[in-house]
Amino acid sequence: MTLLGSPISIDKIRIVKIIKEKIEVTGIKSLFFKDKLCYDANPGQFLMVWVLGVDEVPMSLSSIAINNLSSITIAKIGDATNKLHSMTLGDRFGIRGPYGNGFKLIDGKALIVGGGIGLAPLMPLTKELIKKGVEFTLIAGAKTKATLPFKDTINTLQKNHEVCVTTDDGSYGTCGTTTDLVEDYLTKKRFDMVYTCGPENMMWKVFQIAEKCKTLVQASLERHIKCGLGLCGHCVIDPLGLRICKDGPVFSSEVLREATDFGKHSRIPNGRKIPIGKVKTFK
Amino acid sequence: MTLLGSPISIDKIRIVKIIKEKIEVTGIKSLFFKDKLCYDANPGQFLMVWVLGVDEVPMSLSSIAINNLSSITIAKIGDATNKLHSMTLGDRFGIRGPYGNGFKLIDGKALIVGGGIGLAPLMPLTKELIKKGVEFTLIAGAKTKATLPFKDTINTLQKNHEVCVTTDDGSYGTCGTTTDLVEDYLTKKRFDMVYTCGPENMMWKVFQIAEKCKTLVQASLERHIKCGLGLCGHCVIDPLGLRICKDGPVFSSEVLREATDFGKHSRIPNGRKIPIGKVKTFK
Amino acid sequence: MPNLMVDLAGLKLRNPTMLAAGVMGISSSLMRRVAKAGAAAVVTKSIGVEPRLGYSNPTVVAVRCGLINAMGLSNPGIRAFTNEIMLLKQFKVPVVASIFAGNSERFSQLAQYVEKAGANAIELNVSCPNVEGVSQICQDTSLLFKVVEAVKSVTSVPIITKLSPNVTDIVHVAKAAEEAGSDAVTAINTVRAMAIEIETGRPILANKIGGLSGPAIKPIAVRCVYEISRALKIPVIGCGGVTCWQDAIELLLAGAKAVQIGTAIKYKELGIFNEIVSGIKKYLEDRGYRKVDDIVGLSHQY
Amino acid sequence: MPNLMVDLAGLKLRNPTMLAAGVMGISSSLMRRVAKAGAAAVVTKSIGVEPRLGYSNPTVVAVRCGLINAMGLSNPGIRAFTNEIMLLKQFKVPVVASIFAGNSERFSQLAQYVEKAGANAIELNVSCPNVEGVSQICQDTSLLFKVVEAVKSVTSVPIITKLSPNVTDIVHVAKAAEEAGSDAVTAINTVRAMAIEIETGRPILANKIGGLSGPAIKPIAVRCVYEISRALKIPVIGCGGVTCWQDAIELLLAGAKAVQIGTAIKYKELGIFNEIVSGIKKYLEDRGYRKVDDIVGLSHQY
Ligand SMILES: Cc1cc2nc3c(=O)[nH]c(=O)nc-3n(C[C@H](O)[C@H](O)[C@H](O)COP(=O)(O)OP(=O)(O)OC[C@H]3O[C@@H](n4cnc5c(N)ncnc54)[C@H](O)[C@@H]3O)c2cc1C
Ligand SMILES: Cc1cc2nc3c(=O)[nH]c(=O)nc-3n(C[C@H](O)[C@H](O)[C@H](O)COP(=O)(O)OP(=O)(O)OC[C@H]3O[C@@H](n4cnc5c(N)ncnc54)[C@H](O)[C@@H]3O)c2cc1C
Ligand SMILES: Cc1cc2nc3c(=O)[nH]c(=O)nc-3n(C[C@H](O)[C@H](O)[C@H](O)COP(=O)(O)O)c2cc1C
Ligand SMILES: Cc1cc2nc3c(=O)[nH]c(=O)nc-3n(C[C@H](O)[C@H](O)[C@H](O)COP(=O)(O)O)c2cc1C
Ligand code: FES
Ligand code: FES
Repeated sequence: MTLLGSPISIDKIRIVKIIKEKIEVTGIKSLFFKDKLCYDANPGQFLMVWVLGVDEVPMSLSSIAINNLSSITIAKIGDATNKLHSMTLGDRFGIRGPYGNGFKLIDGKALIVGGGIGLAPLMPLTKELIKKGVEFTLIAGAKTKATLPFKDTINTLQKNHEVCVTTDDGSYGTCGTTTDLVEDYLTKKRFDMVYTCGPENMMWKVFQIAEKCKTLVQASLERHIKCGLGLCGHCVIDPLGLRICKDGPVFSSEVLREATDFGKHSRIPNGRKIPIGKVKTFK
Repeated sequence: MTLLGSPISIDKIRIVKIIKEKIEVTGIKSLFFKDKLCYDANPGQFLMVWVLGVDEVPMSLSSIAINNLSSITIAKIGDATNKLHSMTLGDRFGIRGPYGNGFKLIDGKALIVGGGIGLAPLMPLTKELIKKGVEFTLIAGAKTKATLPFKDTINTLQKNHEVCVTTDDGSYGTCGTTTDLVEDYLTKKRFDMVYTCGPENMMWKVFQIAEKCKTLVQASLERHIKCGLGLCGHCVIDPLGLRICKDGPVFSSEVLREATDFGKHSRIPNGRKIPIGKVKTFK
Repeated sequence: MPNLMVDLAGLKLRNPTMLAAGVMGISSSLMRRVAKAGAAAVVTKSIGVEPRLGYSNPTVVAVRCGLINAMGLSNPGIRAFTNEIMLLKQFKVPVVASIFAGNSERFSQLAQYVEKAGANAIELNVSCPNVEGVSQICQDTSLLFKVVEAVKSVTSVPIITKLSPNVTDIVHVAKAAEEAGSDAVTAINTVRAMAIEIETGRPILANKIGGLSGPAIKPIAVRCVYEISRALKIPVIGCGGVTCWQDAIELLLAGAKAVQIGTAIKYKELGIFNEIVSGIKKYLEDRGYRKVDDIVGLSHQY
Repeated sequence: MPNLMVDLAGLKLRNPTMLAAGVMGISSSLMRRVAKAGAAAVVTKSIGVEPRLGYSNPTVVAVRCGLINAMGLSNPGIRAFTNEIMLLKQFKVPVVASIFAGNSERFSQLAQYVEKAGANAIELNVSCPNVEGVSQICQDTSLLFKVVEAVKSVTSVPIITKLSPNVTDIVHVAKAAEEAGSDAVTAINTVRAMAIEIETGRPILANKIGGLSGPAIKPIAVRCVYEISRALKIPVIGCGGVTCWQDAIELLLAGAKAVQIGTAIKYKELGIFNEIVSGIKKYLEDRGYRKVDDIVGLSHQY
């Protein structure tokens, strides 16, 4: 432990330049930049992204050190994400992190379930699993074809892995929801781990199915992040007092079972707890 | 470089206990203590010794890590040194350091010239020279037999080394001053380095003789030390702007030649420069 | 075995460590976790009458020797927060409710609310360095006097006034709090500070100026605790940069009866509480002290 | 090649770095060495009318993020010190004489002395945090006004007022200095602080309380410079915890026209000056700025 954050600690804001950009679909864009501290990041970790003069918001790493570039992939939701979408090559933003625990790699066979922008942290996860030789099936869902990001990567993965795409309206892949498919897979095949990220109600359903099928889950949750340092407490999940930014964002089944807030309650920026349906989310 | 002094930096005050004491002669006493940071000290380095509630004063290490104990040897002069003399086994004082540059070890043959309490930093020097296999002659002087410290060590050294003791009154060793002997030795034999510590006028004379005989000198000087960190500037030697506590206390001939203050001027605690004869010294 | 218990003007603590205000204090679950980790009491996030969004992000920036924060007193408002206090009481966690307001009426209103909800003590945040109306209170001793007096007259739990180092004479302010009836004081809140990002030239915090906490301010906290505890009769709670047990001992020796810990959680996570409690215990034990009070203010004799 | 020259209210500097008061400033030889190492000007140790012994040792204690010192304004008195200033002038080192006193008469007397000796500017130390009579001046704006006005009326070199962060409202104090005719201000002097040795329970400094300097106080200095430079027309010299060129840039962006460096010399020796000057130069160069002034106060626009 370094007691005093040295100038190169992950907590120091680094200003990075956009070196590459990619519009995934309308409203979802990836920005690539170079940052040494991201080289050692784990899939599932996030950055605090300082959108100069606007806000500082959490964003998962959607790729890690590919040809020295890492990326975030942004769904256009409000002030900060709009501003990020308006930015282009050479423009700058600040980052600190990577923060949080990230996904724990397992041996065996994995089921990966992502919904919409929730696919972002799962993309580098697939890369790591491949590196480790872990077999996996990917279920990627979105409302429509027009909102499914990472189509290129998904297509590439399809060559060597089982990949199912679903859209609510059937405009791409099969018609239905990811959870329908999850139920199918988990009842028919044996998986050692389900990795999931997406809208919280989706993840909650995935978790229920997995529990029924006695399969472990790692889910990446989301709450309002202020400090990102584990101090302010705004990102807490009751009743265990777990902080998304420090104890998470990825939680495993043992924890999810006790986390009664999961799928139910969230806190708005002033710290008040409200039913999750009432929280304006980005998904 | 550690930018921020960590809690184990040499600048942090450590409270040490007196584990052994030794009265060298009336008015000169050695106190032994255990301190890890002293293990790597160089002969000639000094500690800032915090005499609780009294003062903080510089003291050379008179032995370094012998059976894990190091020591300072104190001439009784004023408040702080009186208090140190009154202390006994189990009593505590604070130390920080070791500070300063210490003596640089040479190859070849050395002449060591110490006067009175000035022998203190030279004792661990003899040990290092022996370890390194450097031949040396020791000239140890004092006013009278009753004021010559380190007699035991000097006697032991005598077995394998040329050792000359002089006293002003002839009560021990030969009668005369160290400088008489230095002149003798340097004109008759070839030495590669003269190491000296003692009253400044003695060191100044030694330096003059050595210059005449084209022999290099390392002299350990003394000025009023306040911060010991190289910041306050109180310990300066003009006109080079050398700080005893940081650039010294040991200076070599190249520097001494330019240091017109040497042997001539010193600063009193308020920073005023006065002729050296007028400074009340501890010797 | 030394006794680690401390009596803070009637607030009984099983050891001298507390969670500092505004750190993790937004939910009962987190505060309960902190208590389980060893803290004898928790101070809540500062709560106001109405819900408050606070400043936008960045609200915190890490600097070389600590953190600067300008949360802007974001809080869900007293009505929503009452529930968290009641939950804490269920779990038997001693809770100090931190409250803030712009005037004595609202302070009194808040105090009554949190006392009813079960708060064991109340800390008056009159020292937030970066919110208009709140930072001013501790700069105006007559206003401060009024606030403390008003709260005191409507409550029966111990009242703790949290002091700011951003004043010319903190002893003067502390005395006003004492005279007005405060049962204890906490020293110190954060020190006004700022960080600018040099690539862009921009102040990092959305509010530009914030409050410095962490190791950087410990020597300032030691000085404040020393000065105040020599001048006051009521107990002082030390706060500011405590990052290891040695820091906690230093504040106790300076005159604090207990210490609060905030920023250090960033460096050492919740293990910090046990680390400090064990450290204090061993320190007392090794030197034959029987209780924490034996070392409180020991430095005053010199 | 950017131009590093800075004009500080008539004091011309070849680059924006200066040696801070009280560090090495006791002898012309050391100050000359500092100038050779790259500092554009040196500020002397604060000098009073009479010789002064200062406090006994320990006068300095290292803490985790800096130093606390209580030298007690030890100095040889103006008569003895005049010689050092004259020597510096011989070596053509721009010298800012720092002076202190308890009242405006003695300040004026000292100012005339040092101007006659050749000082290029005068810094009024009205902010030493631990000497009775001196620390009070910057806490009493009407006294401060009198001092600055008096000095101004008897001298023709630029007058710089050195400000203390140990006040409730530093901008208020800075404005008083400006209105009284100060040509520039330096912000900040050290922050009142203390360290206690825990084995013995003793305050370490002989004077118990001292002033905190070094990395710990840089965020406080940035805040003060930012606040003052936005409110004043006269130039601000930034000081406090500058330990690398990035710190210097941060202070310039905050609104300082130049920076003073003290404690960092302990960490990096005199090489710090060149390191900072080169860093500033490269920063300007890389971004196409032509002169230091181009970035002074750039953060104000946000
Ligand atoms: C760990 C984590 C990882 C995330 N990864 C991604 C990602 O890879 N891609 C992506 O597009 N989005 C991601 N998000 C969500 C993203 O942070 C929000 O979409 C973004 O903050 C919206 O900011 P805004 O200013 O555009 O919206 P606003 O107009 O400010 O708010 C719109 C909604 O966005 C959410 N939001 C706003 N601020 C925050 C905040 N500080 N923390 C959390 N949610 C906030 C809230 O639900 C809010 O109601 C992640 C969130 C978390 C917690
Ligand atoms: C690098 C260095 C190494 C030294 N090593 C030894 C040693 O090994 N043994 C030893 O007995 N003495 C040593 N001294 C001298 C010793 O520091 C003084 O004798 C001691 O400080 C006297 O303190 P006092 O309170 O007893 O005397 P005081 O009554 O305070 O003063 C008496 C005289 O002691 C000297 N003195 C006092 N304070 C200081 C100070 N802070 N720095 C330097 N000199 C001071 C002055 O000449 C003063 O006039 C060393 C000095 C220096 C600079
Ligand atoms: C993120 C953060 C939020 C804080 N919020 C509050 C608050 O709401 N009320 C308050 O009185 N103090 C608040 N503080 C100040 C702390 O309670 C404490 O006084 C200060 O941080 C110094 O202690 P530390 O160095 O241990 O953190 C906050 C500090 C931090 C770091
Ligand atoms: C040992 C020491 C002595 C100081 N003496 C003085 C002084 O005599 N007059 C003065 O105005 N400031 C004095 N200061 C304060 C510095 O000039 C400066 O304002 C402060 O140390 C902050 O800068 P830094 O962090 O770069 O050291 C002294 C500082 C130190 C560390
Ligand atoms: S966002 Fe502050 S604790 Fe997680
Ligand atoms: S004693 Fe302060 S510089 Fe040497």
